[in-house]
Amino acid sequence: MADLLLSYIALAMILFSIGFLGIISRKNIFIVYMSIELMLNAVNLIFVALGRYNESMEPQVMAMIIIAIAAAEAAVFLSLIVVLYRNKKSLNSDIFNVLKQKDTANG
Amino acid sequence: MVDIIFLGLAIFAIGGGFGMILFSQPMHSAISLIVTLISLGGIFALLSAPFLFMVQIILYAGAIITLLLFIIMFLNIRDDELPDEPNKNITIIIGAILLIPFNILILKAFNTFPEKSMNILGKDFGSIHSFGMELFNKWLVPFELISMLLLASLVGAVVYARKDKNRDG
Amino acid sequence: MDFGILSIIIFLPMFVAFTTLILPFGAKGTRNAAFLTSIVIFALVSSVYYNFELTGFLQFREHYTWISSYGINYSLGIDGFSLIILMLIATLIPSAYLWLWEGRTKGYWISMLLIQTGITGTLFSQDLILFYFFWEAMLLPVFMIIGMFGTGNRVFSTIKVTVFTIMGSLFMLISILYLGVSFFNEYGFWSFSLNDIVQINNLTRTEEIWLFFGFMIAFAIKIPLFPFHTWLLQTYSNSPTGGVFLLSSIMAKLGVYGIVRFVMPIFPELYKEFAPIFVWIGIFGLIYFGIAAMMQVNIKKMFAYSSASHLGFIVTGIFSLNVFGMTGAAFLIIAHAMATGGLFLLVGKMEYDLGIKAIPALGGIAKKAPIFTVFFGIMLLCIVGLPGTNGFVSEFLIILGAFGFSPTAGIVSAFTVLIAASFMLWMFQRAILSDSGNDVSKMTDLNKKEILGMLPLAFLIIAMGIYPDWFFYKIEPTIQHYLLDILQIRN
Amino acid sequence: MDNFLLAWIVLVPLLSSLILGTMYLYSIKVTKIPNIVFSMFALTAPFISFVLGVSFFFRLLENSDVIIYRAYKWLSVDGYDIDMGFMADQLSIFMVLFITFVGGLIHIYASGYMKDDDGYGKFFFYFNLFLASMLLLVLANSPIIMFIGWEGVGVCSYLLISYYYQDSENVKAGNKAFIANRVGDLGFIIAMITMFYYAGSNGFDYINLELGMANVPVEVLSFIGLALLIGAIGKSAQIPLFVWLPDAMAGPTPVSALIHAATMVTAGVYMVARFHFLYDMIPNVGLFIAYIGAFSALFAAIIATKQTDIKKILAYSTMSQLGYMFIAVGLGGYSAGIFHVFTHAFFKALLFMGAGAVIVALHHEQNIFKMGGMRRKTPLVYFTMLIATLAIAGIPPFAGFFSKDEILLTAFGSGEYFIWIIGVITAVLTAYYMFRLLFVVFHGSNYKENRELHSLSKNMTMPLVILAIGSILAGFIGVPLLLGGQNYIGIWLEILNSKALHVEHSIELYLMGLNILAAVIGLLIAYKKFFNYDMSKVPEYTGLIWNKFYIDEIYDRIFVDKLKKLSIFISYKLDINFIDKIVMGISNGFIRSGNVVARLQSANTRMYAFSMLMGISVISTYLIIVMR
Repeated sequence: MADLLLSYIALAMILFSIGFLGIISRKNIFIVYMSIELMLNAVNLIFVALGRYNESMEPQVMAMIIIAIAAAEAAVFLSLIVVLYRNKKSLNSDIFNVLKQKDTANG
Repeated sequence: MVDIIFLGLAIFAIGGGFGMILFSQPMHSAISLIVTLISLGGIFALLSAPFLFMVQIILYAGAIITLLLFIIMFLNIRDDELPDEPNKNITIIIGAILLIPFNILILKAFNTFPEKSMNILGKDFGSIHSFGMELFNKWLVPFELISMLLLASLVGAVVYARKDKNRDG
Repeated sequence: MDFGILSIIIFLPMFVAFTTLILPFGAKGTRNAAFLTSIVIFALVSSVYYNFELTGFLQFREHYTWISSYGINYSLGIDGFSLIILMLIATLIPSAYLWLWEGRTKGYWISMLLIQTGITGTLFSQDLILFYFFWEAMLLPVFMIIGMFGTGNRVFSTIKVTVFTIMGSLFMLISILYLGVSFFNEYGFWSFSLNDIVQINNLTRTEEIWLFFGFMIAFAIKIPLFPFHTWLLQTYSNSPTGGVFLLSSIMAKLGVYGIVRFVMPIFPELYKEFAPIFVWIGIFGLIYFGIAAMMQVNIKKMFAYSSASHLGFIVTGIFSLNVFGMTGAAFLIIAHAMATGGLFLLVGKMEYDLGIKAIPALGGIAKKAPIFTVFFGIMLLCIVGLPGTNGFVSEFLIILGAFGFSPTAGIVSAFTVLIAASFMLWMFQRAILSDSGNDVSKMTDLNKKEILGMLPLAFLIIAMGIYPDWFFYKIEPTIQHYLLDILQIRN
Repeated sequence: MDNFLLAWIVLVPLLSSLILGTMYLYSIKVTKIPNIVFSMFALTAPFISFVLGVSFFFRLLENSDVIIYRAYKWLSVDGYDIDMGFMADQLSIFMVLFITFVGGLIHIYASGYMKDDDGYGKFFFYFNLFLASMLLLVLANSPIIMFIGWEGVGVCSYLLISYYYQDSENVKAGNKAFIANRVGDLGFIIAMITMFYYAGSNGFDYINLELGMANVPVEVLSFIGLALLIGAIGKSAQIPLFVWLPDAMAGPTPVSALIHAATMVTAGVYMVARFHFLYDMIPNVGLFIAYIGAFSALFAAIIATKQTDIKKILAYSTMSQLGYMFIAVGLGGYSAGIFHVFTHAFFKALLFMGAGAVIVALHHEQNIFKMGGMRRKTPLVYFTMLIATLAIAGIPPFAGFFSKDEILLTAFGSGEYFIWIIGVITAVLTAYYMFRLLFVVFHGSNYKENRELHSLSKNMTMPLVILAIGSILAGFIGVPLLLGGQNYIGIWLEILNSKALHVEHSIELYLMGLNILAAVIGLLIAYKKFFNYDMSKVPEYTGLIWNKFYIDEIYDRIFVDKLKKLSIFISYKLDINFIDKIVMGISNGFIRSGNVVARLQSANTRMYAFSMLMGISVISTYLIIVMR
């Protein structure tokens, strides 16, 4: 089992799906963030499994780069959450909708 | 033996994931996520990626999620401040059903790969030495660019999180 | 001849416009420069006219590679049909400048110069992409001149005219690109040159019909044909004098020119096949707009309808598939440009002096401004198609052509003599002649410059009516060429 | 003498008019030019044209060949050449002679009539322009050149009717005249173009057309004939396009005399005569023309009996006389028709000028029941008017008798007895309304005593005398053989007459007697009712005839109102509310659909993700099914 590519892929897909479900179902912005991290990890898993399958080191490098980017992302994302929470006193992602078009009469 | 380890890790990973999206307290979710990430680290080790295993545990579980926990605790969110999520479970169920075709598609796609045991490996494969050679020979420039990115995000995070005296007033 | 005289004619106004824009010229300096430019261009065009040989083929060709990888070339040339429109432009523009002499700003003059570049460029282009480029470039200064110097709800008018024409142009652009790709598929290299495009054979009939109407929509909006005319009213009514002058007397005619230059050679079979539709659309427009003009209160809107009516008639002429109709259409282009242009200049002056556009609020102008009335009368009689003016010659020929196409069409189109007369004379009575007690004391008669500007138009209107043949002989070989070689009609 | 002088018959008045026009603009803009200068230029033009016409007349007398002068190639398209050509044959030279002669006299008269008018120069500018157009009309070599003159006279008529343009009623009358004429022109153009296609392949002048007509099917010929007839009807104010002529009296009286009595309105008759080769081939259409003429004659005469405006009476009488001419030309008696054109020009111009003199003398009073007793005050006008009235009524030996007699003889001789009866009835009515006019204006008691009369200048009275002499003598060029005379006009125009009439001399004599009787009956009725009429009791006129059978109102109701409504419907309803709505609706549709889509953009990230999920799901399902 552990030597089959498909089992790793299936695990990765399950994790990816869980991440996606988290994004669409949760309003709490922390959980949305964590779901994104989970999806990144699922992709990492696919990379590494394929690297093992093809006997190539490059996917591992790629996965490492993804992890590094995730770190950068974490810094920015978390600081944004702090700012938003400070201004709105809420963790609800639905209220962050300032981009919505206000005047719908006609252009 | 390896199969059992893999299965255990997989169950832990999936269980942590479900825990993450089901707990209403962010704190609990974060801890579940750590379980998932560590299990994934184990799976990386199974896949002959020892460096990634270390990075996963140290950087992800150790640094990123810890930072997350730190922020959660720092904000000190009370229960009544948590968003009201009445449709959470039903959305998860509908979403899961909608995701089935996608999963099937991907798995079908990978199923077309020729079957091949992943146990037989080159002697040097996966060692930290070969990883380093790969990284610093082929991927040096992206690697350096990532340092730029990290720096930029650092600066960005500081700028965002700084209290704006003029606006807060 | 590889002298590049056509390029000079195109780009001299643009050069002058940018020079005056950069240098610290005032409104007066810009105006003088513009006028001088128009005179120089008139001289150049006269030499072109003089050197034009009596054949039906393109002359004064210029060819430079522009974007070689896609076969887009800077390719110019004129034949008899473009020649007369060119001559018309060169004659009309100095006249118009004399009329706009006082009280216009620098931006106005620069816009006028840029429009001139766009117009002549459109007229000379022998490459589809180049044509499209100038066709759109022509629109920009019009946009500016209406938006900045217009009256009434000018911003809306500007946007309306721009959206209309650009929408039409988009259809044309798609058709042009499709043709280019088809050419590439057939011959293996890129070219948008008209001479190459006409050799495409690999289009199916359905494709051809789509492309044909792609072109026709662009031109029909510009002309405008029924039912694409609704932009016309507000635009004409709200445009400043210079803008409406150029729109009515030249740009609308370029729509007709485009049909003859591009649609006819590229789709000769469809041109013949759909000719009945367009003949009848033209005749319908003639009557429809004519009737609509009768009760129109706003004098500029009335002229807009009148103009649309005559353009319908021109379209009837070019689709009549015989020499009479096409020659008549070419002649009516000139006649109508002069008469309508003159009328819009005169009405522009009236609006400038009195600030009135409504016919019932006018009246008694004949007493106040007799010379004005004389010129107004001449232009009006040309529109009415009175024999002795060039309006008659062209209407007669188009009716002949329509009759040759189908006797019913000929007889119905003959109603033009009735329609134009009824609305024009009634307007003349109410707006100019009868003294209806309105205060028109601010109306001034024409000054020397305005008389000088109007004289060539009036003179040509009458001279071309009395001795039309002298103005005809340069164009007839071209039209024979169109009919015999391109449409392959032999009678 | 060279042929090119033919062109100068037209060119002289044209040049003169251009000079006058420029001088007029100069005089109102810069310095005033004295009237005498205008008169000099104005009067020389018809004189020169007349002299040239006479010279061509003598040339034709010596040698009856048609004289043709081609000035230049007017238009040449696709191998067809149309020349700016002039043609002098017996018919056109005859027309030229009396047009220039009567025109010249009316010029002289007008120089007196208009002397106090500000637009003196303008008037003569129009007048000479008219003369040039009229001469071009008759001298033209081809229908299309004729059409130039045809429209030229139309526009001059418009300009002259609306001469006092500040009153909108006058301009309306001018518009009406022009539009009615344009309806006729529509017919003319259609006819011309049909002719061009069917018979013009060898050339478009009359001679070639005549040759070309031979092979054209008779249906087409009838169509051409009818279309041409519409043109003739419009110009000559016959039923149903006559409505403009009475209104045209809004112009100055010399205009009415020259244009709406002597020359322009006879263009229709001239045209039918000019196309005699066509109408000879389609006798049915000719008969139709004759019927139109007969009904117009009767109709106008009936209306004229109850009118009170002196000029309107004359206008209806003109229409009536034109009806006679149409009878003649319709039945093939072209020389009789032209003969009546000729005599009519004299006495009708005289009548108008006499009426104009009375009007001027009474300070622009036009109602005959406000005149009265003019016999003693203006004896010269009285005598000349008397002669003209006798002439129009058909009392021998005045001019009208001979021409009218010949027309009625033609009608009788062609076997069209119905038309003949109408002609005789009209003759009675003509005598009646003309003598009514004469008795009321000149013999009635004074409307108001001690009115000071405006003096009449010599310029105005001298032409009256000349025309009176003409009205007496003009008939003698066409005295029938029966009375021992020689029908010179019939001989001169014999190329036109295709069919010979055979009426026995005894019957002819009876007919002549009957005509005289008709005139005398009319005279006597008028005498009984209106001689020494007491002006204090002005008759009240009402009813159908006084209101001219409500024709104007009916036309307004049927055509003008409907057209106005249609126009308003199109320009203010259909275009704005329908077509523009559709077009703008398309653009608004884009805006609206944009708004709908924008509403989906809730800025709710979860919604976006969910829609993405749905998209992924659908696409995946599709791919699974496809890739199976």
